[in-house]
Amino acid sequence: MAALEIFVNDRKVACESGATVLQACRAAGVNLPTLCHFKGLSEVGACRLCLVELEGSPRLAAACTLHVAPNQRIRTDTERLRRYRRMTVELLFSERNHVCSVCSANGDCELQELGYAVGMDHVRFPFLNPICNLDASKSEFAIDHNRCVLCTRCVRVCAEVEGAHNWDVQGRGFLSRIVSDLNQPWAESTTCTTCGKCIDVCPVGALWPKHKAQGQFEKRPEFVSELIAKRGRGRP
Amino acid sequence: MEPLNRASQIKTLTADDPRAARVLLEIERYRRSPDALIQVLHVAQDVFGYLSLDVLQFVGRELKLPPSHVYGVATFYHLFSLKPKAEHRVVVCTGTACQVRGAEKILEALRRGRGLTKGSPAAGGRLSLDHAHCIGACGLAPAVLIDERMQARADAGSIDGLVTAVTGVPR
Amino acid sequence: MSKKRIATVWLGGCSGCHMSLLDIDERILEVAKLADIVKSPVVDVKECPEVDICLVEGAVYAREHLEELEHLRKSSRVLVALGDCAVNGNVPAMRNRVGLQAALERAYRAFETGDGAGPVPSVGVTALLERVTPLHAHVKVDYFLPGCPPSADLIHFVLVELLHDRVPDLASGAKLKYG
Amino acid sequence: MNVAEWEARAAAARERMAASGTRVCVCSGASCMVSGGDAVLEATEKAVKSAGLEGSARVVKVGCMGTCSQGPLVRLDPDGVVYQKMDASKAGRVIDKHLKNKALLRESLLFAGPAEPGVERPSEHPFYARQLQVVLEHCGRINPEDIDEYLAVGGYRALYKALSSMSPEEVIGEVKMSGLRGRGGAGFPTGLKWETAYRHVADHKYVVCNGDEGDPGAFMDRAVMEGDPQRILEGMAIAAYAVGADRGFIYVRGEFPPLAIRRLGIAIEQARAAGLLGRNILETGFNFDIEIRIGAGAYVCGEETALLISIEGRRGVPRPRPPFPAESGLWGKPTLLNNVETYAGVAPIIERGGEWYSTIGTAKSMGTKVFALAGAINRTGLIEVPMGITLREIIYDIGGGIPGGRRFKAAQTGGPVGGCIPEQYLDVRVDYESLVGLGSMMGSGGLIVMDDTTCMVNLARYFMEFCMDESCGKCVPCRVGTRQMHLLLSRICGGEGTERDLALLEELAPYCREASLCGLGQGAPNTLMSTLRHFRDEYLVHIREKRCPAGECAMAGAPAGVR
Repeated sequence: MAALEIFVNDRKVACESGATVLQACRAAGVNLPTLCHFKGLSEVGACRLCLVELEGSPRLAAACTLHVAPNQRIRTDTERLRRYRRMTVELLFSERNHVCSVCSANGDCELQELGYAVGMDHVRFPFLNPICNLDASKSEFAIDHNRCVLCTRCVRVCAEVEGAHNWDVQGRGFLSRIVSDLNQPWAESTTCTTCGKCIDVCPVGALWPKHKAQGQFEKRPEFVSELIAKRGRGRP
Repeated sequence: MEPLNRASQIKTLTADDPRAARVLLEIERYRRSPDALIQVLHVAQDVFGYLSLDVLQFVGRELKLPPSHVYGVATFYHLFSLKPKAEHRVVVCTGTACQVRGAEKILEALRRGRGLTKGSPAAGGRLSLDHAHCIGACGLAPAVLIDERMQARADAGSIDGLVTAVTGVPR
Repeated sequence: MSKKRIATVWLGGCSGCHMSLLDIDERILEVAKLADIVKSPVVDVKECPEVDICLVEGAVYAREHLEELEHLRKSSRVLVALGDCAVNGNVPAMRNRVGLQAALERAYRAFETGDGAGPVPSVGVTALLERVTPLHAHVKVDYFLPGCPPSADLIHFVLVELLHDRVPDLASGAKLKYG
Repeated sequence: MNVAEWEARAAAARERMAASGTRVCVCSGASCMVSGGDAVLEATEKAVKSAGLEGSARVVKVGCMGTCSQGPLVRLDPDGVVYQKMDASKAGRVIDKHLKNKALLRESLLFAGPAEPGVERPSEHPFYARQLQVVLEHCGRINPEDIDEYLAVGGYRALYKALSSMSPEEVIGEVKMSGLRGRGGAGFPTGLKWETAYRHVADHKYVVCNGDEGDPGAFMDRAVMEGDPQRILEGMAIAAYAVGADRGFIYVRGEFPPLAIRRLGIAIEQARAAGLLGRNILETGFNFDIEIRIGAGAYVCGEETALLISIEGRRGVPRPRPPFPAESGLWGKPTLLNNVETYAGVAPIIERGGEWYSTIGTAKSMGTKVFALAGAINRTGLIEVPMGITLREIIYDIGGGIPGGRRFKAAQTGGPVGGCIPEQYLDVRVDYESLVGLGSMMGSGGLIVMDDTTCMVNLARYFMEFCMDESCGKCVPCRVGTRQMHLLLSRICGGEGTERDLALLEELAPYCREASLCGLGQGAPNTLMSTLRHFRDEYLVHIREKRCPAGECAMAGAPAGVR
């Protein structure tokens, strides 16, 4: 593919046409926070953490879904972007019931890492404390909606890589929830193959292996990315 | 958040149920294309009255769509109802034109008068109260639909009596 | 310079943060040179006098916490939320999603063991608030130390910085730890 | 049907219309129908028969005539006299008195009221005189369920002109010269959009009409679909010829009264039967067919990518742009997507030329705009005015001012993602740029007038609740942002708001507007920001004095826990 150049924080960066700005930035060592992005899965641009400023456009754009174009000028680290990234993480913490001290993913959680990265020492918004279920019917795994951040990685890996499409999003807006089949217990699923890929890609403690306690998580997200690459079907 | 559905609740529908046959006809009309899911669900809701789990499973299997995909679509759009509708339905329009003409007070009057909460049927499931974002009669604001009959320029005082008159369901 | 005055208070918490405070071990001597702890669970004083630094552990889940917090805010120059309960409600706030009545019902009436349902106590117990909230929902909090408990090193670092009138740099994230 | 047959049929229809003597037009828009219009239709037909006037009078069902608050309406053409608030018995008296005895039924004349006499010549009354009807020129005058009446008034001439004597580039050139901009709300230049769709080569291309009209208080598109559906089909066919598409969809809102969907269905059937839709249109070799897709209740599906995904049978969740639909839309193919009103303006532009259209309106916002006037206003209804008219003229001259002697407070345009315009800007010229400049937007045309009984804080809470309910839930700033802003606004309305809540609101609003993925999230804080800008003192009174100046907010207390 043809190579082209874009400017990231006034630094020239070479990249391939067709690549996303996120890929170009990562290749050039520029750090951009992400959550719904997962190497190899389709991009949805949902969490808005990888927003960048694009010279010549008043709107912010998500780097994961913005494709590179010749002499694009991108800013990835302005005061406004830092403020908005912190607000996005605060809103995520305020949306459901994230109690790190009693969570099995404590210490293995991308949401915690994002909190540290944006310097979030507290959440300014009132906690919404919605009622969420926990489905532990499956013998190997459990899903706890109190910890879900609706990044839909599980939906995408199950549909695009495993091909089972056990998970999908039901409802709308704040009431959206991840469901198995017709909102049935996971154990009764007619589509799940118990492959565990959704466990590996879940960035937080929503999908976790039952037999693992806090600190014993061995999630292998990179394994899924390699599998996708090996199969050649996924996007790089 | 409602409790999980159990497989035991779901009955398998076949084409010898005339309603299912009508839905199958619609599916054939769209040459079984999975993109016709929403149009098929419209017909299914008209024919069955609401989208039960049996109907969702049936439509999903006929269109070769994963059940979670069908459930996701059916619960995204608020015209699709997964619960049986009450015998009588009152819909208070809370569109902007009706809102500035006192729709909220009408909704409040009905809620207090009949102990109804939005969307859930009361009075033994015979009457449900719901609010719509706009029912398209802005010139007659505030408008209320009582069993598909439009009541123009309703007011909080008389609405309760009117509902009793039209639906026959007392306070 | 004159010795500063420190108060440590424990509202709706489990005292884990105070134990972590005591875990600074011998470094307490260095702190003692710079300040006196004038009010703390280990110091028997009811009213909280004027202090420079007030470390508050625990969430706000009872009416008395609210009253004491308002009083602490007025009487302390710098107010620090110590630990996850004070910073975001943590475990005490887990009852918010079902509400106070359901929590009491589950605790006193619907438990499986024991000889059956007992009455929900109401005499001589503190009046509980419907929602459990972190400190900053009610008063202005100057510094936040998340963690359950925050590490002794972090507490020591913040104390020493504040005692030398320096602003502890927490927001850089290097020192933050939740849970 | 070939060209000769089409022209002959049109000519025959013209004679029939002219020879029918007096046309008794009964308004059959949805709001008139549901408040008794169908009974009036029957009664008028019976009255004409019993008076033995079939020879010299013909009763015709027509679309919306505009003054919805005075419905059900009957107009007698060619004299143009309009009778209001009709019912079965009054209709009989009108036929008897007006047709038989050639005298006016004064007490039922349009706008007749206790204080003012009825209007004898409505066309001279400000409500109609200040209007300039291009999109609505046939609406309310021809029978929407009879294609021949549309042919009689020159229907499909523009399509024939385009197919027979213009190249696709020339058609696009004409639309570009007209300066027509998207009537859906954002005002993107239509010609430019057509050109983009035209440039992208593909084996299939689609033309889609956005009839979702999710804004509460907006009924313009519905009135056109019910009153003149053929005009939309013709506009779509011309667009399809210009960009090279062979298949079209009309996406109609599910919650509408079923009349619009039924009328569109009849129109499509009749157009196909007449060879004006389907294969080899007018034997020019051009193929184009249209199918209806019924929405199922999601405001977000008014956003173009969500609408297309909804047509593909999936959850209407917007996707990032670019790529824009004109490059990659339905099933990845180039798709031209325009609003009902935009397509309805295409035929006159092709027939009379873009140059003529560009002379209407202002330098940057050309042409006319259809507004749905509602709320605290005397004459609610459907109007079409040239761009550049002032808000004062719309509200006072056309709309007849505020009822009940109350004072004007603000006009709300652009629906839930629009904004409020206070009294000091009543003389603003209504066009795209100036409305955006005031923190509102043109929007699809809903214009809600509010008097001093409306609390602006509660209005902001009401619109935030709407956006919260209609958010698709995909992106964090909108899904959680609208929820938090609604919670904060509810506390303020409930008398529990603090200055800190106001500060949080003022941080969340720009964040939600700039970080959200689609127009819903980007527009959700608009009403909040415009009411903060123009009515900030009301917020402070709610917070500091725990009082609602307009007396609308019950200061009992905000909702305790949030479910």
